[in-house]
Amino acid sequence: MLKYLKEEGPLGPRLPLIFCPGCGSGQVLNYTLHAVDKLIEEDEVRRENFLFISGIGCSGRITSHYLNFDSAWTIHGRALAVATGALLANPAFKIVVFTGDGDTGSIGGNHFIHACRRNIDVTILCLNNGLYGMTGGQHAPTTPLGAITTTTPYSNREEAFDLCKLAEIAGAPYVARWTTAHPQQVIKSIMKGLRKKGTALIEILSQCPVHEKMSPVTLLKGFRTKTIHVNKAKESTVGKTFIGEFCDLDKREWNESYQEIIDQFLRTNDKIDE
Amino acid sequence: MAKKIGAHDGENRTHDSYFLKPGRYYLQGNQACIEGALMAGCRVYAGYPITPAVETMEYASQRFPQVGGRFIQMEDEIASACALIGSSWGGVKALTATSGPGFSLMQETISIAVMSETPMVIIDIQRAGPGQGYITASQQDVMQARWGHHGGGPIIALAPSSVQEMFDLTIEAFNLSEQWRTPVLVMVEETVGHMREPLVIPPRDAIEVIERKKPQDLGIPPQDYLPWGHGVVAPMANWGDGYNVNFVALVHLEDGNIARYSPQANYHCVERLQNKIEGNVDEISRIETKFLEGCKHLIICYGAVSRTAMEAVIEAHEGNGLELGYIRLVTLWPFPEEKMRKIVGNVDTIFVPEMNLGMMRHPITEALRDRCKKVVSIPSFGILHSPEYILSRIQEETS
Amino acid sequence: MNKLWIDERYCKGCLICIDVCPTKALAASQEINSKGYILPVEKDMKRCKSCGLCEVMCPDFAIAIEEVEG
Amino acid sequence: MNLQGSSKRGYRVKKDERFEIRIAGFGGQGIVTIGRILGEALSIYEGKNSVNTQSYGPESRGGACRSEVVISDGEIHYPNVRKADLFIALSQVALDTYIADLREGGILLFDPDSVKNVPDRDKYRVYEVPTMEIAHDIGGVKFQNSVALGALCPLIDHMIKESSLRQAISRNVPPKTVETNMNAFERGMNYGEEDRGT
Repeated sequence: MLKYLKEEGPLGPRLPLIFCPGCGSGQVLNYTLHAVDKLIEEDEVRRENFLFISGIGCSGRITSHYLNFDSAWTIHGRALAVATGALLANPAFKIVVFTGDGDTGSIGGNHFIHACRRNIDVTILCLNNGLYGMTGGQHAPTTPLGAITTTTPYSNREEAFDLCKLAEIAGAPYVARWTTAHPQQVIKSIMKGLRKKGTALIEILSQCPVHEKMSPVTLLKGFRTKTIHVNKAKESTVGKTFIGEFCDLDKREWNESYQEIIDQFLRTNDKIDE
Repeated sequence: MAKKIGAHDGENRTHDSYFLKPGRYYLQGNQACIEGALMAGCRVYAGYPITPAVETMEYASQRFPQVGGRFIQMEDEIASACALIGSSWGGVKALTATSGPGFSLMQETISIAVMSETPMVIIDIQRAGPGQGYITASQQDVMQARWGHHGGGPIIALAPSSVQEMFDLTIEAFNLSEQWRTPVLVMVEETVGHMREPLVIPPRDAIEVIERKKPQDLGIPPQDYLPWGHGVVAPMANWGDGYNVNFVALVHLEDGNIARYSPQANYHCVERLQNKIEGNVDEISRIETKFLEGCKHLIICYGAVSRTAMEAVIEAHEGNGLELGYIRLVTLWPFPEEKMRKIVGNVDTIFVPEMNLGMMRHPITEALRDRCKKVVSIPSFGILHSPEYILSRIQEETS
Repeated sequence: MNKLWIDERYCKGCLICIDVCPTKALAASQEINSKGYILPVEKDMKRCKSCGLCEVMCPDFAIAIEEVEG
Repeated sequence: MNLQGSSKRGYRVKKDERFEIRIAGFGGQGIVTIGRILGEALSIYEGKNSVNTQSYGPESRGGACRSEVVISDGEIHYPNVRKADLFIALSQVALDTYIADLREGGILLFDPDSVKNVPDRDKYRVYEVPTMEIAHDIGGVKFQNSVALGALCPLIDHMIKESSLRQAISRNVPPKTVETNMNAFERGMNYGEEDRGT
């Protein structure tokens, strides 16, 4: 997938990625490029149609200067607002938004639920590491109850969001959750999101070895043991996080619907202008 | 670690036992301002993580509950500033700290706080901008501090230049905000925010702490109470005091009535706010001066740059005896124009070193244009000036 | 027998590739490189089935398997 | 500010003596912790005035990272290093970047495993201590800072007692790791007891 990365820039190398050793962000970029590579091959999507937009935080850094694609590294929590604008300019864009649990669940919460409600054509990859990595391990709206972080030294007393339920209720037609330890499922979901017209939320549990103070390998093993596929979730599933596809509907995408308004001015026989 | 610093020493655990004992400590600027806030009676911190201000939050999350206060990490900076309005009107002194991008998000709320005369303190640990910029130091928000909030209402802004001043000026910020019923901004550079230096903590009872005047203390019963009346600085009834306070930020008359709008009411309302702060600039503002008497040239600076300026001034005097005067603005806003004009004689050149492209040089030039041949700005980008850089610019301009 | 290729400029020694390799064809090296990282090395490349999981799951695009016949 | 020197205006001004230390390497080596512990040890246990500043990129691992301590008996105005008296380099990039700021005859301490070449090393008093290797030996790179502090201790014992450093270390590391950090400190201090380098 190095062909999709700018190894060298005019002023020198752009790699290695800025992420800490074993960070999930690099893996999600890897999986995304695998999905995009397949779409270019199988669906003959032109490269110029892809647009990668990210907010601020470790996940935000994915678009900062590595990609051989159009991209935007925007403001903390506002990537979806920028994506909405891009779709108004060109509804054909295939947009992937890289965001984090703080970027989307905290400062970007309002833009997140409105994007889902409007059903704009965007594939949201929300890397959920349950904390703020870039600024040093503060708690996030997804931090589990009781967790100790640099801003909850005496244990976190706030319940965590379930971003997938939030997206579903807000109206997103495609909602799925995987982890960085499920590469093939993540790649398939990203392809599905990009093929489907409308808002696709793919929450990806992603490890932060530095602030969780555990090795990447241990954390990835944890993702396998502490999750259970929603379809298999019959026996005791207490304490396990559900993964899988939570909803997969067909809903008219915002631009599809708005296009009718635009097109009505082309139909001559209707008496719109009186 | 803070837990060790704040730990009480043996006697029964009361919230007061967690205050730092008088003595010499070694804290980071971002931590010293939190100790200052607690000493000033602040008991609510609402903030959002942003480099380079995040240490204030982490330290606040450890220290506030120890002394019976509350810390919360809000969903963003707008929410944090709004929480300060709620806490302040709820009767508790409130604090947040942020950096450039967050400071921009808070401007609407600061404007509401100016109009509603809400005491609160916002610390801006400035980083290089504009935009995402970088996480190193700058002084690029000092004009936004004055003109960033819509409507042009006045504001108080202080500029600490050491860890000790991060402690002292945060206390002063709370006192000014309570005394003049206004938001007070503490404009810091990342340099001072992240710097560690010895900090002397005085005995608590030796620290002057000002509380807002309350109608109850002045014998004004609810039925006679004018939320924005009774004097230049109106006594402030809080929610829960039984005064049925209707907080508004619309143009209002002293009784808070927003129904009888008129241009005169608007003018009166804004003019009163302006006079409250700008009209008392000499009492509110503070500057520090050295080597002024008979100086040929003059450096005017503020914040972290004053550390470099003082090093350069000493070297200048030690070396070739260049007569270089030194003024440090401890208060940026309200700008102490009259005070400056009283103490500055006629000089050849005024140098204004700033970690931006030249911002405070404008009010300085306006105030002292007729006292010098020229005002020379010495800019820097995302890094503290070195003494060599300032001295070389001075040699160029004056040789 | 396939050959392991590691780009020492990009690899940060997270060793995820060793863990996810289904046939345990890789192992951690004994020395620390100048950046203080421990890199993956070949353990038994006869086991390598060219599944590509190490390549897909590498956070730093620093690993590849060169398929060699025989 | 003690006004001792003299100038035409009769302001008798003399600058206060400064001793400047710079520590540099990459994120994750405990560079900032070394600076903080040194500053605290000097200011709290030795009663000196010391300013500790730091500068690093957004990366919490891997990026360039620098920490400085300026020490004086009098006031410290300019907080950063102007001409370092002592420079600890824990990576080649760090050494290349900052070697020019080390004054001639200054002390240079570096880790030979990561710093391979030192241009005109005879201009400085050079000490080589494999801090990364010792740290790995003891329990991991996060103990590298205590190894470095140990290696540093005999070089500045005219300013700071070993006990002050030990106290500052124990106060600034997670309680569970104090013992290992002390072990790392000793290993650094006693490294190559026989040949302390040129």
